Amino acid sequence: MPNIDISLRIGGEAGQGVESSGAGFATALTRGGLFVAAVPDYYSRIRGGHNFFTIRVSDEPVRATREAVHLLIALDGETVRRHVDRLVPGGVIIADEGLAFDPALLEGKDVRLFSLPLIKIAEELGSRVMVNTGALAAAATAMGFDLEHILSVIADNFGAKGGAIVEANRRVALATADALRERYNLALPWRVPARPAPPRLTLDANRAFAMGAIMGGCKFMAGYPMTPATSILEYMAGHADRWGLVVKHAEDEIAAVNMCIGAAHAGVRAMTATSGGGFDLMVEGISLAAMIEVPLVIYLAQRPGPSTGMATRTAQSDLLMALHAGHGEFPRIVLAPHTPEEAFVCGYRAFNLAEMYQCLVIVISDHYNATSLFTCDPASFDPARVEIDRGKLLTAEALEAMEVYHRYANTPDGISPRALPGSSPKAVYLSTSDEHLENGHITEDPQVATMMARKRLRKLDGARGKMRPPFRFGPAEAECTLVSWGSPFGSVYEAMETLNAQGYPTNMVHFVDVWPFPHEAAQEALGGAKRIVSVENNATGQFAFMLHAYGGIEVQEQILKFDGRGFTPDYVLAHLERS
Amino acid sequence: MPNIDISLRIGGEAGQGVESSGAGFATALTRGGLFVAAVPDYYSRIRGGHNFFTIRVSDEPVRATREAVHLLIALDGETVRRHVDRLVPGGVIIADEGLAFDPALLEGKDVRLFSLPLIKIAEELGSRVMVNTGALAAAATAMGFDLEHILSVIADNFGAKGGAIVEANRRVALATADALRERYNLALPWRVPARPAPPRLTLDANRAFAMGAIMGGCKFMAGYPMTPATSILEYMAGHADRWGLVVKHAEDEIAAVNMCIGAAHAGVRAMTATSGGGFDLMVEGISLAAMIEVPLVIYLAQRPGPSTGMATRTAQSDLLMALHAGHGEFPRIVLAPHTPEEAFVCGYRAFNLAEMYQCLVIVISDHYNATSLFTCDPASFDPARVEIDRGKLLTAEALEAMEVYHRYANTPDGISPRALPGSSPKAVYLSTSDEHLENGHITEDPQVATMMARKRLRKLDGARGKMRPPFRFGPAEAECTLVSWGSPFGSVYEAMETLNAQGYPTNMVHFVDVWPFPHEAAQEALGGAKRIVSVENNATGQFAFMLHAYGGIEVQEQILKFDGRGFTPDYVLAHLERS
Amino acid sequence: MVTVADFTNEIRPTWCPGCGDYGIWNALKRGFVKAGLTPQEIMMVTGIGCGSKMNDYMHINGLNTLHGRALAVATGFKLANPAMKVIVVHGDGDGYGEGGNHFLHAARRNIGLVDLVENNHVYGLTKGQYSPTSRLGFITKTSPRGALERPLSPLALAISQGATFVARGFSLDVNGLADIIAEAMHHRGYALIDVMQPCVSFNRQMDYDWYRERIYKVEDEGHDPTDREAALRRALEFPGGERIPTGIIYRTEEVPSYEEQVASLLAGPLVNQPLWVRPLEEYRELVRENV
Amino acid sequence: MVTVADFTNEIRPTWCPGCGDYGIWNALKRGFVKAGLTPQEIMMVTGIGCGSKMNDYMHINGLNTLHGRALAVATGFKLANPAMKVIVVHGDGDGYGEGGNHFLHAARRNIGLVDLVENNHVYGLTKGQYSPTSRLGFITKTSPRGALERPLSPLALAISQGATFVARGFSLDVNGLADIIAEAMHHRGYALIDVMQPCVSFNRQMDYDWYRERIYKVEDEGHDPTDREAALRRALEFPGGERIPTGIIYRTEEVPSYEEQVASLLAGPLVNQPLWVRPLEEYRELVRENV
Ligand SMILES: Cc1ncc(C[n+]2csc(CCOP(=O)(O)OP(=O)(O)O)c2C)c(N)n1
Ligand SMILES: Cc1ncc(C[n+]2csc(CCOP(=O)(O)OP(=O)(O)O)c2C)c(N)n1
Ligand code: SF4
Ligand code: SF4
Ligand SMILES: [Mg+2]
Ligand SMILES: [Mg+2]
Repeated sequence: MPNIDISLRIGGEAGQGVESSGAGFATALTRGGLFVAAVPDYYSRIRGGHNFFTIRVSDEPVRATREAVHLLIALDGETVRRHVDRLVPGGVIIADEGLAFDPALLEGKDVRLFSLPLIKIAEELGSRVMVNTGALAAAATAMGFDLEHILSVIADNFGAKGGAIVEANRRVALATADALRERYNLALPWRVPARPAPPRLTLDANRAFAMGAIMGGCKFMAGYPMTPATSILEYMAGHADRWGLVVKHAEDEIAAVNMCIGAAHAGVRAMTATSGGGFDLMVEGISLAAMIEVPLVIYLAQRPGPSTGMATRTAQSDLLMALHAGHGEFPRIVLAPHTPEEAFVCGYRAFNLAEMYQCLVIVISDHYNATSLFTCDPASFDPARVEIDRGKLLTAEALEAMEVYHRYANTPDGISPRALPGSSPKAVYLSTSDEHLENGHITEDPQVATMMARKRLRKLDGARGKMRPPFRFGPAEAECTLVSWGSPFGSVYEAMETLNAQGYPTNMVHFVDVWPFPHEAAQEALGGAKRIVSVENNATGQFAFMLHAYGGIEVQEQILKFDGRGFTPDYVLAHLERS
Repeated sequence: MPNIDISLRIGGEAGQGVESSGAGFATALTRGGLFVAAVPDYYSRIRGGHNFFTIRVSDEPVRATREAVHLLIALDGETVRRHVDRLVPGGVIIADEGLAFDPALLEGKDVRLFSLPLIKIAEELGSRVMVNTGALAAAATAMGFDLEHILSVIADNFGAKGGAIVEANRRVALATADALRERYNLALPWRVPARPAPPRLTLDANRAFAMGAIMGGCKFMAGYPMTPATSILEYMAGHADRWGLVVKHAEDEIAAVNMCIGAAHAGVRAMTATSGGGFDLMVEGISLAAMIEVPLVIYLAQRPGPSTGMATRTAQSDLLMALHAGHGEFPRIVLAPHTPEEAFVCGYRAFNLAEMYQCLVIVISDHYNATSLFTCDPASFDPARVEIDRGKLLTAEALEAMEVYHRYANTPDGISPRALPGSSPKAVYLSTSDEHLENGHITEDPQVATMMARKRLRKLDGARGKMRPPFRFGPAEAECTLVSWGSPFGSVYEAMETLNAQGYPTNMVHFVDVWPFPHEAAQEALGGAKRIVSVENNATGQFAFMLHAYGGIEVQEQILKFDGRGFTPDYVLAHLERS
Repeated sequence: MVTVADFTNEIRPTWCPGCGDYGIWNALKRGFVKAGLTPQEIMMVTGIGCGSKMNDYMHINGLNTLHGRALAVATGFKLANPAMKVIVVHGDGDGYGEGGNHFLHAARRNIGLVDLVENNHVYGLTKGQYSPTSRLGFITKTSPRGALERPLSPLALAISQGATFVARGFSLDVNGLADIIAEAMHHRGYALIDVMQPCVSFNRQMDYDWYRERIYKVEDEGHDPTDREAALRRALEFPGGERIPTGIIYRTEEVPSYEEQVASLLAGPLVNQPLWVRPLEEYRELVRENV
Repeated sequence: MVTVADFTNEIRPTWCPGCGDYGIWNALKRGFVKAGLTPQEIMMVTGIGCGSKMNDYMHINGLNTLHGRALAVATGFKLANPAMKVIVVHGDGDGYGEGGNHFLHAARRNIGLVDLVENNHVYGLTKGQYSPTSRLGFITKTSPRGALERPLSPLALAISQGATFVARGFSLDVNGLADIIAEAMHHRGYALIDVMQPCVSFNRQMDYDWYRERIYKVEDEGHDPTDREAALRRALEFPGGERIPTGIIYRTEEVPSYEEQVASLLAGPLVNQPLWVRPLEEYRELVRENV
């Protein structure tokens, strides 16, 4: 059990800087030697609405946020109204002294209000926009957390040129902290003192994936902005010059995926990132990539559909689509990272698999993964850990040693050695979306067509061998086995821990490599389970269906959530019947 | 057993008119009171290659062609080379006397060559292009079939204005027939005399579907040419003015599907037709249609993939794609017609189901269906048989009677009454691809989102009730049960008949309504089967997978064919092990 | 008499304070009133983006569709129900980027609808990436070294492809824009209105002053909107040059709209025609054709 | 010395006898020879259609892609390997219909590739439907009452959007076309070559004589291809008028190509750069950024 386990929430309208303040505070806490899990909740709009950001902080690693909140920073009255009931007994609200809200909301509740001249201080010592700095400083002070870390984050955000702004923020922070100490007795039970610790990262899975992709030698990205995948395109664009990437914001997603196909065909590691609607538009390209056997990586960040759905919310509702997108029959690989660490691994592993099997690799993620921040150990992201395998990419010598070169040679494993166009007079060949001969030229011969279809599909056998078994946690023998994939991991894991602590023996089987479905490993992990409960962020239980259809495993109960919001351990616990 | 069962094949290069001659002959035979099954086989190119057209003719209805051929019309030497081994003992080749081919091909074979001055006669009495008329006339004469029917088809093709051309064709036909009678003894055992009969149709499933769509009140089609769906767009365009249709050849498939969505939203029955690659591009539109709940019909004519694949060949490889296309979770209906008669029914039934459930209906067909001709009874296509059900489309009175109108009202069956935009001041509403309130306006409320997802998915329950059970044929008790869907029907049916005739009790379960999967009916039809063998035109056994995954039915063996060519009864029989 | 209030609903826009979309919002309502149209008579089709939320904030028939596809949906709607006035409202990313192909073909098709593009030269809703109309060198998160592509020239494109009504508005000139909208709503065929719309959050370079310094009205310079060559010259002034022409740049009512030429629509809107346009007996023709 | 034989393979084209694609086939080979390029140095990206089978019939690096998407694939290829000369060859349906958006944006992007469009004003491979460049009134199976949309004007579109090399060829003038191709292959940036290509099977109205009567060479009339206004006027002559200008209509070598401006390509083609462009230790920066 951790010594510290405190949850903090900051809420306000879109445009009030809820997310950036929250992210800044999460980073500051990490710098202060603590561990955070931080989950934003925001509207698909530029202004208005009600956004909030929840930070859970602990002295041990945490992988999910909780429903109950200890400290609430209310940038508007709506925040009080919406979240007051989430406060633990003795919970604290920090707000500007002028904040208008219905006082009845607090009546009869064991809640304290720290009312401060946030706006006044910000305006007097800095500027109005620094009100959030003051609020964070107040929260930090209330928890006994060192202000320096918050100020260091602000300083980093403004960089070298922002000296005056940084100074003003400092004045606002210190003055607000003083005001708080002056007005209120801070004998709160929730102390989060900063502690010395090695440097740690504050990271979301999108960024971790992109980092892994760069270290994995990805050299080309084409994309089109779409929440929640946009941050990958922006990260890659921002890192292009220093890391030798070409990053193209294309005219549409169709162009994006086809540009990637062109670049991959030329011989560089190429990827795109999108969400459901953009992915739909890429489907024809997927089928092309399959036919000409280029390695292609697509990062699919799910959000609730159908159609535009809820653009800034989370879901896991596109799994079966990812499995079946594209006409015709061909192999693909689907990986579902559940943590920033795993997303980083996917970043390079996806390219290895794509090049080894000359096929599409879909990394299926979601809005929760894309935007939630976790404190991570830098060692997990060390470039020295990155392994590269380019599969059957021919060296110049190997190509020269061949009598003739056939790009689509029929081989026992279905993988044809790949020579790059332009690399040699011998490697002048055609690749076509039509069915083709081993030399690449068009054919409609029935025997060749059958042979080629088999050749392509055979690659799946090899790929299946590379799929890792599901991760298993908890006691070997258990009353209940929780099954999950992708982002609900942290919540399910913690629910499992709680259940065991409560004396209900529970274990957990979590899938990251989902296709080709590792059916033997799934059978081994789940074959003997007494009661299987699946947890998914969708309405139809898509992974439970896969377990049934591809693994012969029947799930007894399903905990499904499809309101656009991610899981918490509390939600899992509340919905699990304890027989 | 039929008294007549004769197969005829005409072969030549692309550009030699193989297909139009074959189709004309098939129509002529039908007009002569016979029944045909006629299957073309041609390349995706304008010139060259080897095309052929097989016509099976009988005095009883036939639903498949056979491998063995009695008469071969060789428009080029390649035809002799490729098909001579398909000839039955005593089989006949009709060719121009100048045709160059290796005489060794005929050596030691029980084959007769009718060598005729086809080109000479055509050039002398008409023009070079009429050589096919001569060849058909020769074939007809050899089989004792009345030339008038062939000439009537030619006359119809040229219409009123083609008098001189028709006359020239007549001269060529008669002279060629005379030459044949003069040179050869025509005591062939295969006589196909014309007989009086009520008028019958010569029809492919594309045309039958389009006919059904027009009779079903389809008023709008937008599409983009793509084999093998193009003939639907062309048929609808050609029939637009007389039948009150608006038909738009759009700039691309994305435009096409979205135009249909716009038209359907306005309140007319709208559809598009495409093949795999075009369908891929429509996927985002599918998801939009689901969210705003417009009735939409897509005719998906499959061909082998991935990608361009083999554009003029057949396959059944897009079933699982059709089931899962589009991000997010929403209901859809998938129907797989197996005959022109059923395609006609799909033509109007698809629109009924689409409007009843305000959802997408995919009619999944294929190149075999799209291009094969069968003799059909006109009664099956009688407009009086057509039933129309527009579902919960509000009348003006019903709308007036409502206090307020909410387009997306939450109802027990998930279907919200539909008022058309512009029809009343009361029916001024928003439809949005974003998640929405019952009144249509945007929301991100978690409770509403959950409610709306449930509402939409609930429609599937009602739709499932409308799915017809599979068709069952053959004895109730059998050693073997053949399972199929879509176009292989005729071949499987005939294989079953043969097996029974050979003393191996076999029955057949054939699915047309494939989604929502009618699992109870499937269980009932297949639950007690001793040995289930599935027959599909794909490499991975997609329908067998559906039986397993959705029906709990395990197929013991699969007969899979994925060389781009359709089935024949012979193929099924050759690949079925008779234990 | 129809008034602006008829187009008003209770939903408050979520645009940033100062966003140019507010001006367009007002101009649309006033333009409809000037055109004498009721909410029931209009269908407003939008895409996805900040400005595409327009129909959520109005009392009007609305179809909020896909990013880039509004023109296609609107075309289908118009062909099914040409009795209604159809207006498409969407952003520059939507209309000229993702939806470029539909724009190009709608223009030459002369389909009867108004295509209003809220051209803020940036992607607003996805928080500030460069768009097809962004100026060379515009620095955003997807163009950290500045945009490298020449900005798309929508008016020149439309005129060169045969569009029959091509105009530019400015969101701050609400009445001027309303006038253009009122004219466009009664135009015969496709009408493009490219609207200069400041985005105060993600395109700070092109702020109100930036626009004010450059914008002028072509009518003030004696421009003749029926002169296609002159129109093309005006169209090519921006992007590229330092002056931004606004007003009706090109217009002809001589060209029939697409829907006018469709035979089946002579009998009225499809949606008003019976499912069977002929007596049952005649449908047997369809069967007989196959004998 | 490279010769036409170097580009020849043993596959016989499946085009109709008399098809204009034969002339383009020959012009391509001759053009490459004139440009001094070997098969190894060129990547020919095609779409889907009759003319898109071009690279099946040549000894050359080929990518036969999707209907409408050749430009996008080619752009990705070029950015990954700018050392190679990239030429896109596709039909008018492919390039201007399905692929219209990529055309539009490639033109303003000035991406360094040649875009040769076999413009037969019809869909050949799918057997004769009208295309975006078909003339008004053209009767086909999808336009039984004649095409209702004004034909797309590719040259005007390209010039109006900032293209830097815009030309028109005629498939019968093999040498003239070869010259244009040779020039285009060394152009800095995007080069459009719209080729008048008779389709003898599905566009019988626009037969060889029809073209011969209308086609002229702009160089014969003293046209200055560096004059953009004059170029735009020439471009607008067809479709629309009765004269078809051919030759290089517009050209400038002053504008940098897209790929020239991409920082990461200064170190050479991506495909020749190591997977890691810096020592391992430096990659730790990426990790430290997140502390
Ligand atoms: C197919 C698809 N791709 C991407 C997106 C994400 N997206 C939403 S709005 C938008 C850009 C908006 O820019 P613009 O059209 O200029 O409108 P603005 O927000 O500037 O008004 C994008 C890329 C989407 N919804 N759908
Ligand atoms: C996405 C998609 N839509 C449609 C098709 C079918 N198709 C193949 S070629 C073609 C048109 C060819 O016309 P064009 O591009 O002008 O080339 P041409 O045959 O005239 O040379 C079409 C529509 C396809 N292959 N893919
Ligand atoms: S981001 Fe720009 S376009 Fe969007 S609402 Fe704000 S100011 Fe308007
Ligand atoms: S159909 Fe037309 S474009 Fe195609 S090969 Fe024949 S002549 Fe050429
Ligand atoms: Mg914009
Ligand atoms: Mg063409």
